This record gives sequence, C-alpha cells and structure tokens, in this order.
Amino acid sequence: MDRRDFIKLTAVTGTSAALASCGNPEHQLIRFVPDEDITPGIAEWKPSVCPICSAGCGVNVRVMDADVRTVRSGQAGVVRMNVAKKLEGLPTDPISRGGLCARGQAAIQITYHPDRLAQPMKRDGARGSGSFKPISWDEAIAELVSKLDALDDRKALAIVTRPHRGNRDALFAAFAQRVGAPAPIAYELFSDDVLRHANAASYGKAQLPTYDLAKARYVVSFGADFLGTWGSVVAQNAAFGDMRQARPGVRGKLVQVESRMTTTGASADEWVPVKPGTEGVLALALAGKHDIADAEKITGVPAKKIERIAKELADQKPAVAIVGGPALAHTNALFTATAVNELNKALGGELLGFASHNAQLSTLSAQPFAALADAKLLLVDEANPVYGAPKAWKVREALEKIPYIASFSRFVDDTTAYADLILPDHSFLESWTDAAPESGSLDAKPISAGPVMKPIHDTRATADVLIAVAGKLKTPVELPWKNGEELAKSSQPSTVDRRQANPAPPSAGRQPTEWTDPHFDGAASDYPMHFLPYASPAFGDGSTAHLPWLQELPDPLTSAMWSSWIEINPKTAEQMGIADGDLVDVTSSQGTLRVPAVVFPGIAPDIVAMPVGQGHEHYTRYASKRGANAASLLAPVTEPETGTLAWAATRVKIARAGDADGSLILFAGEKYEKPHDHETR
Amino acid sequence: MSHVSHERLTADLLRPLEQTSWRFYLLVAFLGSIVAMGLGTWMYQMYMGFGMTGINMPVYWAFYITNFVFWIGISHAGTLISAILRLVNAGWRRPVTRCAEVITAFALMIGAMFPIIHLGRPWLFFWLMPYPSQRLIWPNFRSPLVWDFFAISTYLTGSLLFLFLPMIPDFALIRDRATGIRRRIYGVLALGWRGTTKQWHRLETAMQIMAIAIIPVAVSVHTIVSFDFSMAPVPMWHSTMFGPYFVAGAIFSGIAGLIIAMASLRKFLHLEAYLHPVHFENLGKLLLMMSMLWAYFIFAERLTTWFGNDTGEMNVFYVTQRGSFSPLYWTMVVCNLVIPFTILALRWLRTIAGCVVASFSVCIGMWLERFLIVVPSLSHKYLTYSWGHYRPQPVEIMITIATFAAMTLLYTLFSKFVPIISIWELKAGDHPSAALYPAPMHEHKLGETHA
Amino acid sequence: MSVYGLYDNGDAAQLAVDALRASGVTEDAITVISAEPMEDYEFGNINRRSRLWYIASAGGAAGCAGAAWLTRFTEVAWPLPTGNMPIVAWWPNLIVVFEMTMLGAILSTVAALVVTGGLARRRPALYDPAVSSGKILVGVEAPRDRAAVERALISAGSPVVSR
Amino acid sequence: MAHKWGMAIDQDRCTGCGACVTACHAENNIPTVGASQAARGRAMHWIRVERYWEGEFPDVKLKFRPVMCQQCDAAPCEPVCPTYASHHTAEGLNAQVYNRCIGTRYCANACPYNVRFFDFFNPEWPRPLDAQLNPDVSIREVGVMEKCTFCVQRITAGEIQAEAEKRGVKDGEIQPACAQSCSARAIVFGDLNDPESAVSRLARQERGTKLLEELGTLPKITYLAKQTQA
Repeated sequence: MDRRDFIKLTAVTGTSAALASCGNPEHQLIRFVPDEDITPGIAEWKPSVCPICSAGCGVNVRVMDADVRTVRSGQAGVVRMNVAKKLEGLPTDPISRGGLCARGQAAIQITYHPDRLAQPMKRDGARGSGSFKPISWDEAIAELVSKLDALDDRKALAIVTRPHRGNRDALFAAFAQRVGAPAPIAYELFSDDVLRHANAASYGKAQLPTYDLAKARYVVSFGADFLGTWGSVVAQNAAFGDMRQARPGVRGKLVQVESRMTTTGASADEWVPVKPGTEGVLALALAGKHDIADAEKITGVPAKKIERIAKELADQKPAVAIVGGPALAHTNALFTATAVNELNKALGGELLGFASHNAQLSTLSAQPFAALADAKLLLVDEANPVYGAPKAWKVREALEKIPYIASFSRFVDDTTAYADLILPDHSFLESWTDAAPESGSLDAKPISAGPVMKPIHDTRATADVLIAVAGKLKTPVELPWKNGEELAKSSQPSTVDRRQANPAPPSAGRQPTEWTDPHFDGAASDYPMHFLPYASPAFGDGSTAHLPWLQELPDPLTSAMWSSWIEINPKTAEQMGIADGDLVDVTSSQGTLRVPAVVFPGIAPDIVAMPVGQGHEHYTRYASKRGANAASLLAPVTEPETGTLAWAATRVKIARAGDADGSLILFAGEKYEKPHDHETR
Repeated sequence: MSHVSHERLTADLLRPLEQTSWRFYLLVAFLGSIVAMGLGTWMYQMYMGFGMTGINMPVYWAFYITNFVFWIGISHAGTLISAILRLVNAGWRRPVTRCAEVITAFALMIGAMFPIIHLGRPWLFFWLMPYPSQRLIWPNFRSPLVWDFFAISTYLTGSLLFLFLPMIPDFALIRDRATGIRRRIYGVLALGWRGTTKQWHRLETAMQIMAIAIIPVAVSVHTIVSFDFSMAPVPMWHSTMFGPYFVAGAIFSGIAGLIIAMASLRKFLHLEAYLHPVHFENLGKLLLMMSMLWAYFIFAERLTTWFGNDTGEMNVFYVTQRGSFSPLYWTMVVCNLVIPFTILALRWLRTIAGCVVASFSVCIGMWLERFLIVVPSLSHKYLTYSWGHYRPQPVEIMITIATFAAMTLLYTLFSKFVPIISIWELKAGDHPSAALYPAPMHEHKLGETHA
Repeated sequence: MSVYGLYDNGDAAQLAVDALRASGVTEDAITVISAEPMEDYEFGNINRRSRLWYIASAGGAAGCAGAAWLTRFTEVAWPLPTGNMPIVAWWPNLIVVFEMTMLGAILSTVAALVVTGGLARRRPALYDPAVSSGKILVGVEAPRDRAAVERALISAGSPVVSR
Repeated sequence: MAHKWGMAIDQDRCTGCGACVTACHAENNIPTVGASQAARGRAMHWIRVERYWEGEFPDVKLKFRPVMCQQCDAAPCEPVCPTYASHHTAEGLNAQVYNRCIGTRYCANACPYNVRFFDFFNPEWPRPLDAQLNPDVSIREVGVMEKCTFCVQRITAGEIQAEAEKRGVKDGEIQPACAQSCSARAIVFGDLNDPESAVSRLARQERGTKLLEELGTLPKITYLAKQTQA
C-alpha cells in the first residue's frame, strides 16, 4: 500500500480527515529533521499580543507539536515542529483578563492561512491584477534598496501605515525621519481622533478614556458600540458583565443613544434612537446645559424621556457617559465629543480616567492622501486605503501613478495588489510583537512578547527588513534598534516626534459646546436616507475579512454569514416591497452599490446601515469579490477642525433592484421568538 | 366464475407464462434502465457524500423517509386485505388475494431499502441487526429504528411465506404441464406437491394460522413506523394517535395501490373474465370508507392542535395550514378526500376507470401526507432561531422515481413467471350442487354482493 | 406397488372412495389426489385433524421467550444508560418480544406444514400428472388385497392403473 | 463523589459578541463549510448565540441566548439511537461516539434544541490550516453526527491532572472553550454535585430557568434571565 492509499484510508476511517484534505503529490514530500525542542503531545502555554485591533489584549497561546508543510531552503517538505493551536486571553493581562473576542481568537488563522504569502513576491502582471511571482529575499531587499537610492529627493518617499500599533508606528516614523522622508500617513477608517482632540482640550490628554464600568450604576453611551466594535472591547465587556451582575443588589443600568441598534444597544436596558449627529445636544440637555424642549426638536427624543434619564443620572451615581462610533463621525463631531465631556464633568467623572500611555495623534488633514500625488516611491504597511478610503480621495489613481510601491503585507489585499514588490512579514506568532494599550484598564502598560513558534514560511519580520534596508543604503542609515526584538522591548513611542502632526488644540475663540448642525453630503431631496456604515463585529474595518472562522461567524444581530447587506427599517421595507435577501440599489453622490437587504427592526425609517468589511477586490480565496464595500459610497466629508473623516455624514437613496439571489446567507430562521403571536386562529 | 370452464381458466391464467410479446421486453428494458439509473444515483450519492441531498440542519429527514413510510404503507394492501378476506371467507377474494399479496412483498422490499439509503454511512447499515457489532455492543432495543428492523423483517418473512404457500399447488400444475428446464424449476418450487386431501387440509389450516398471525403483525408494522415519529418530542409528531392514524393511512394507500395493480393486470393480461367490475366496486367502497376514515383522523389531529393552541405545535400548524407548505397541504386534502369521495360516493362514477382515477389521486395525496408529516415539523421545531427550509435535490428525486419503476418492474416480472391469479383457489371457488356439501362450507359468492 | 383410478368429477371419486371402504380398505390407506381442495365431498374431509395449531402456539411461545431473553441479556451485557430509562426497559422490549412471538408462530407453522404435509420429499409417491388436468385420483398404496381394490375402483367407473 | 458537570448562562451578562462561537471552532476542530454549504443550512456551530427581536421601532428590544447541547439528564437524543452512539456517561454527559454513528440523524430530530450537526461531506482544512487542529479532539468523517461535548477533552485532562496531584478538581479549574473565552463571564461551568461551586450557586438563583423545561428533558444548563430596569 503506497502512501497515497494510506492517506485515503486514514481519511476514510476519519482518524485524519485533515490529511485527506491535501492534494495528490504526497509521495514527493520529504520529511525534515524535527525540531529538537518539541515534547510530543504535551501542550505549553506562551504569552503573546493580539494584533487585530489597537486594544492590545495580552493573549495566551497553546503550543503543541504538529506536522507542518513548509519550504526549507527551496525544498518543500514536512517538518514536525511546535505550532500555535489556540489563542486565549492572558488571565494576568489587565486588558483581556483571560477573555478574548471572536476576532482575536480567529487571529491564529492569519498564521495558517492557505493564501498567506510564503516568500517575497515581485509583480508579474498588470497593477491591481494581483499576479506575482516569487523571488528571493536577497533580490527583494536589493531591489528595494536600489529603488530608494534611485530617489533624487527622499521627500518623494511616502509611507502609508495604520495608527496605534505600538512600536510599529515608531519603527516607520523613525525610518521616515532618518531617511528624510515625510512622516508616515497613518490612516484608519473608523478613527477616534476627534475624541482624542476633544479630550486633549477637556482633560489635556489626547487619548481615549478608560471607563470604570464595573463600579457604574448608570451608563449613557452616545453611539459608542463599546461592547462590540469600539474601544477596548474585551476589557469593556468584562467590566460590563460585572456592572450588571457582580454586585449583590446593585445592577448598573445602560442607556444606549444611537440611530441604529448595535450589539451594545441590544444589551442596553434602554435604547434611545436619535437623529444622526444630534447626540451632543442630548448630552448637553442631560447635563442641564441645553433647553430640553429644544433638544426634543433637534434630537427627536421625547422631552419626558430626556427629563427622566437626566433625573436617573442625577440619582444613580456613580454614572458615566461614553461617546464614540457614528456619533463622532459627523461634521459636528468635535462639538458632540466636547458636549459629552461636559456631561461627564457634570456627573462628577470619577469613573473616567486615562491609562498611562504616550499620547499620539496621527497625521490628519482633509486630504490625508494628497501627499501621494507627487510620491515616487511608496511603502505600505498593514494599511489598505484602496479599500478603506473614500473614492473621492483617489487613492487608487494615485497608486497607479506612483512609479514603485513596496508592501509588507502577508496577503495580497486591495492595496498590495498595486505593489511592485511584497516583502511579507511574519505572523505575530512567529515574531516579536508589542502593544501600547491606550485604554481599557488604568493599569495597562505597554507589553511585548517573543515569538511563540518558528516561522512556517520564508517570511521576515518587517522591523528586521527595514533595519537591513536602511543599513544597505548608499549612505547607510542607523535605526534606533538592532532588530525586531529590541524594537518590541523598547517602550519609546515618545521618541517619535509627532508634534508637527498635531493640529492646534481647538481655538479658544469659538465655544466648542455651541450646538452646530451636522452637515451631510447629498441633498435630502435627492438622497432621502442617511447612510450609516458601521464596523462589522467580525471584520472590523475589513482587515479580518480573510479569516474563514469570521466569515462563517453569524452576525450577532442579523445572523448573516459570508455576506454583506443593507439594513432597512421594516416599515420602509414594506413600503418599497423589500423582503430579506431582495437586492437593493444604494446610491450616494459617489456611486451605487447593489446589495441584499436585511429587514432590521432596530433602525429608524429614514436610515439605512451597512457593515464595512466585505467587498474586497483582492483578499484571499475567502474574501475576494465577496459582497460590496460600504466605504466606496462614502463622500469625502470631514470634521473641519481635526480633519477626521465624517463617515456617517453621507446621504443615499435606495431602490429595489430585484428578488433575492441567494447572496444573503442567514443562519437564523426567524427574527422573533413567537412569530405567530399576532395571528388569529 | 362458474361461467368459465376449468380448462379455459387454466389456459387463460397460464398464457402470460407461456407466450411473450415484444411489448414485455420493451417494458422491462425501459423500467430496468430507470431502476439502474436509480441505483447509479445512490452510488453517486455515497461516493460524493450525503450532502448531495437537500437534507440540512434542521431538516434531517425528508424525501427518503417519506418514501419509506409511503412504500411501507402501500405494502399494507396485500397481505392485510387478503388475510382479512380469507378469514371472513369472502368468495370474491379468490381472484384478488395473490395480486394483492405480491404488492406487499415488493413494496416492503422497496420500502425497507430507504432506511439504508438515507443513512449517513450506509456501508455500516448491518449494525442495526441484532448481533454484537462494534466493540461487541448489541443494538439499542429502546430505539424505534431497531423496532423497525424486527417489525419489517417479521412482516416481510410472513408476507413472503403467506404469498408462497398458496402458490405451491399452482407450481405443481405448471410443473405437470411444462417440459424441460421449466419443468425442473417449477418442480423444485412445487416442493413435490401432489394434492392429497391431507396436503390440502394442512395447507388451508396453515393459511388460516398465517392469516391470523399476519394481521396483528401488519398492524404493528405501521404502528412502529409511526413510532419513529411519535417517540420524538417534535411538535405534531409526539402524538398518541399516530399509530392508528398511520395504519389507516397505510391501508388507504394500499387499497389504492391494489386497485391500480388489478386494473392494469385486467387490461394488459386480458383477465376481464376473472377481475370483474364488481371487484373494483367492492374495493372502491373500501377505498371510500378509508378516505372518510383518513378525513376523520386528520380532522381529529388538526382540531386537537388548534384547540390546544400549544405554541410549538401551532408553529407547525400555521406553516402547513397557511404558510409555505399550504399549497401542498391543500393538494393533499383534495387528493385524499375531495376527489376519491366524489368519485366513489356516486355509483355511476364508481366504474373501473373511476376507481383507478381515485386511486392515483389517493397515492399522490398519501405521499404528500407523509411528506407533510416529516418536513414541516422538522423545519419548525421549538427554537424559532433554528428554523430551516428544505429543497429536494436531483439525487433524491431520481431515486424516488426509480422506486416506482422498480415496483412496476418487479410486478411485471412476477406476473410473467407466476400465475397472478391463484388457479386452484379460483377452481375451488365454484361448487357443484349446493345440496352436496355441508352448511359451514357456504361462502359469500361473487355477484351476491348486490343481487 | 400401488393401484389407483382417475375420475372425472367429485361424485365419481366419492363412489370410488365409498367402494374402497366397502371392500375393507382402512381410511388412512386411501389416497385421494385432486387439483383443488374437495371439502364439498365427504371424502374431502378424510383426516382433517392436525396438530398445526398447537405447533404454531408452541413456536410463538418459543419466539416470545427467546425475545425476552435476548433483549434483557443484551441490555445487561453492556449496560449503557440512555434518556434516563432503566437499563432493562420492558416497554420498548415488549415490541421486540411481540414481533419475535409472531415470527416464531409463522415459521413453526410453515415448518410443520412442510413436514406433516409430506412436502419437499425425495421418494417417488403415488401421483399422476393427469390430476393437473382436472382428474381426481383415488388409489391405495401397496394394497393387501389388490383384486378387491381394483374391483372397487372399477365399480366406480374407471380403468385401473397400477405401478 | 462522581461529578455532574453543568453550566449557567447569564443572559444579563451576555452581549452576543460571538467569542464563544469562534472559541468552540478553534477548540473542537469544527470545519467551516463555506458559503455555498452555509447557504444550504449546513453551517456548523456547536454553540450559537440566538437573537430574538421584540417590539417595533422605536421601542425595540433584543435578546441574546447562547444555545449549545443542554446535556440533558433525560435526553431525547439518546434512546432513539440504534447503535448507542449517543448515550449517557457516568458523569451525566451526552456522549456522542463518532465511530459508532451510522448517521440515521434520528438523534438530531429528537433533539428539541436543534444543537446536533451532521457531516454532509468530509471536512477540509486547506493547508496549512490543518496545523491548527486540536490533537485532543477527533475529526469527524462524512455521515456522522456531532455536537457540543462540554469540551470533554478538557474535562478529562483536568480530572487526570487532579488525580495525578492526588486532589479533587478545583471549582473553575476546568473550563470549556466557550466559558473560558467569554469576557463578560456570562458562561460559568462547574460541578453541580458540589453545592458550593459557582455554577451550583448560580443555578439556585431565582432568575434561573431551563430551556424548554416543559419538555422534561432535565437540561444541565441553567439560563439566568435578563433583568430589565426602568
């Protein structure tokens, strides 16, 4: 019986269907000498840091030996090595406290993703086609060095990154600084910089606050989905659980103010829908700083309700107000944030604090990617602006013009598809990693952790690559660290000079607590609906859409899997004859998307909401060309003073485009527990 | 029957065995190919994986189980009816019994295949049998599926013997008339039957005992099939009336099947002289009665559910009565009650043709009934979040079609090699002068049904 | 060596049987073979008595006992609790017991028929294919007084065959 | 004294985040079936977070309820299995023996909670995703039933560990993947035979109810009702 038959047999007997999944050429595989440090069958637990969001949860990695198919010195083969098996929260970590969110746990699939880049790649197709051919590291580094040396003006070197990733920010900032390039453009779609700016003004801390929910008796949240997708979710969930049931006889109450029900709204005791962009007025009214009758006019919340909540707030101390998410994605976001800060001051604010953390504000302007226009060389790291930036910012067009683009991405995503060279990074489990938690716990400290397993592919830590590249330049440049390990261990984001990036604190001239109308793109007459994109609980801003576990994770509120959809109020849907799964054309000033509809009871009749995360041009076999990209509808409206994108300020019109085509995949059979209660026998 | 001489009778009934027309080969080839396709489809399903079907979470049973119940139901025509008719010694049974019992034998074989076809790992079906299989563990006698195994195997054994015993004297008859290899074969089948008075007595006593034994078995079989459902706490399944409900339904569809079979025999084998309109008349009345009985049962079921207003059951009630299953549901009502009732209640419509139309409608209706028992309940169990849908897939449809072809094929072949009407019983049916034989021998003569 | 006559109808056969009796042939020595049961005639009721009913009941009893033993034994052999039911669960077992009882009865009946009915035997017996074409055979196997038998058979109006 | 493993799920803590679902996939080698199969209702989630809407806009409420195998003491799934693939263990778990399962799917029909899942095809983990598979949990081939096991591999490991250290199992020492991952601590696991265990104390709360209690399945999971306060 040759090996192939054996595989088939074992597959049939079910002892290793895993092997069954592999293809034919088993017999060509050779077995490398196993690593000596393995103890077969015995699991070890090693600490690491979750890379998915900026919360920086400490994770506990279960490590065990397994056969891994890999390439060693050009030869494909199987090696027995210690590999990560499962991610759990690190019990001793002040942020995760042993828990971990779905995205964090799925992060392990980044390491083992079948479409992960196994070695450096060079483009061999048209830009954006996503077709590459493998090259060696020496060639790759040499090529990048030569391109850098070829630059006559280093100012033409642009770097696009993602903010709030601990020392990785420092790495690129330092690199840019030392080679004399402009500071990196750090872009994320769902940015909290407005709140940071407001806090800088209100508390002198340009940082997200930490809320001591466990002690709270009353919490009002303005738009912040702090149990789902906003802020330090794991820590906030833990605190919320304790607020609800950890204190005998005391149960904290949560009031959620928002226009579309989030998981946080779902868990709230009271859900208060408001007109988009008017949260600030409600906050002021609750703080007694705005006329309630007027507030009712503006927000659409009944005065009686406002009075009652204000009274409850006053009675049930300690209380705290939270603001974030869509509430701060309007043109009047700074006002809203400041207003909520005012409310918190009125409430005493003993539940609101700031973790010891080096405040950083990312570079911002109304046109963050304007600089790309005259860039000659571009480095991209973990950012995906082609996917996540409004069309009107013309990122795609800019990239097409840039002569040379190098990416450090592990996968071919929408932006990396434009790269000429890919220098794939290790997965976080294979390399030194760190995080500087900004909020979630007052005792949160910057943490770093070493690799928990050897690399399974021929990849390299981006830190080491950059250091090497800097060293190989015609006029070699020294970075502050010898290697990735030093970088991770160094707790020095402060070494980065970001001051020039910070816009001036809000001018003293204008009172930021004055009610200012939100401005929306698109006239109400042509575009009658508010368009509310939101961070998908599974994919966040789309950066985890390539992980199969998350694709198949039913959405908490719609139970949708492998889909993108638009949420419509039942009455509106009825008027337009739209049922679950029916196709709808959503049109903004920026274009039209065709997506299946979900009839969604928790949203106002004049609002439609759509999760961000699907609709990637390129993002592995699991996410490519799946669903539609909500960000592509966004108008380039920004908050005037901070320049952050007002991603909730776009208006759209919708039209029924056809019957269900099966692209909406729901796990749930029914929306209601007793669907026939209304029926007469 | 007395109008036909014994010679002509023998000749008529043996004609199909002695001469074969090209139509027969054509029919066999046609049906055979469909059956082959069905088997091929099953192999394909096993090779590709059970996912080829439309089964899903939570609708884990659908077409195959529907077919299972349907065919077991059809099987209730033959043996049960002929046993009853034998016990009451109804004279008009004589030409009917065998073609009825054959239906039982074949329908049972086909039906019994479905529990195997629907298995996730059919290659391990024999673990259902009572022997210490995997890790020396015997089957779980608490499981209705194991009851099924015992009930069906008992019923099949009984039915086959019940069918075979009265064939022995006819085999002997053929043996004596035939030559060469046929003589040898039928000789073996005849088990050396001579026809001594002793043998006749033993045979008839045996048939009496079998008849008495087979009736409760037949009832038990479909009751146990119904237990497959009623033992599970599934809305609209967990019901004490399922036993009688299923038995009644089985006899209902069984009679329909029998009428169709007899009509086609009468037509294609030219048995007009033996299968008289009055046979269909009588069976038609029986069918009418069962149709009303069925209506009574479904009404009882619906009313109890509706009045009881239990949430779980009402969910299923609504989806069948008004929801996505309602078209099928009302089709079922029309096929099982409206059509057969109108046709069979009116004497001038209760012709052979009328009975056949009614029977076809009943077969469709009863298949739907089983489908509507299995699927809506499963797709609408208690937790509404876990509700689901079911769409049959090609493999299931193909295999279902193939079973009907298989039934027809087996029946055709049988009537080719065995006289489909019991020759000796027919002969024994007509007696010389009434004066001769003792009173208890009086039997209900054909034609006296309404003189 | 047996002697028999072939008769066209039941009445003739009845005469033959009566004649044989008259000639002193005992009832069980007389063999009547017909293509159909002849209950209508007196001779058709010769030795009706049979123990089939008792045998069937015995078979049923055996099946019943066997099933009771099987179910209980297997459940105890590897006691696996399911659904909070007792290890030996008689309610469901009763179903198996019932089916096996019936199976026992049916099989024993058939067995008894084959044995007592003298079916599936090898040895050549008194028979004539003419029976299949409607004749009724009345005869005696190995008669003590052959002449008397022949006389009786002829008196009923049939040539005598002997082989 | 033998253990009786049970669970308490606090719907007042649960925020429906779905961490438990992913944790379960990671721990128990549950395959992802892909879009086309998911569309045909074959997605496998041993634990699911049920979501139920109540009321109409603007007075909308929503309820989350994590549902997995309730490990019933009078489990309808067990007696219907002809091969004892589904049976009750000494510690009161509903065991599912994959090797003995022939795929009648009867157990799944009998289960009122719809928490049993069927392998419609052989599972696939495109290389090198298979390197993540948990060696403590067997992989299920086509045609068998699978379901939540209360992470029996973790229970056994914990018991062996305790035995090796010549001590009893500590409360909270053994945690199924879902309970471990839940950051809101909505899921609590432990020994119901120990009246002082966290789970026993929670199960005694007056908020506690059993799912579909009226069916008499005696589930070992207690749901603590979501509280509301004006």
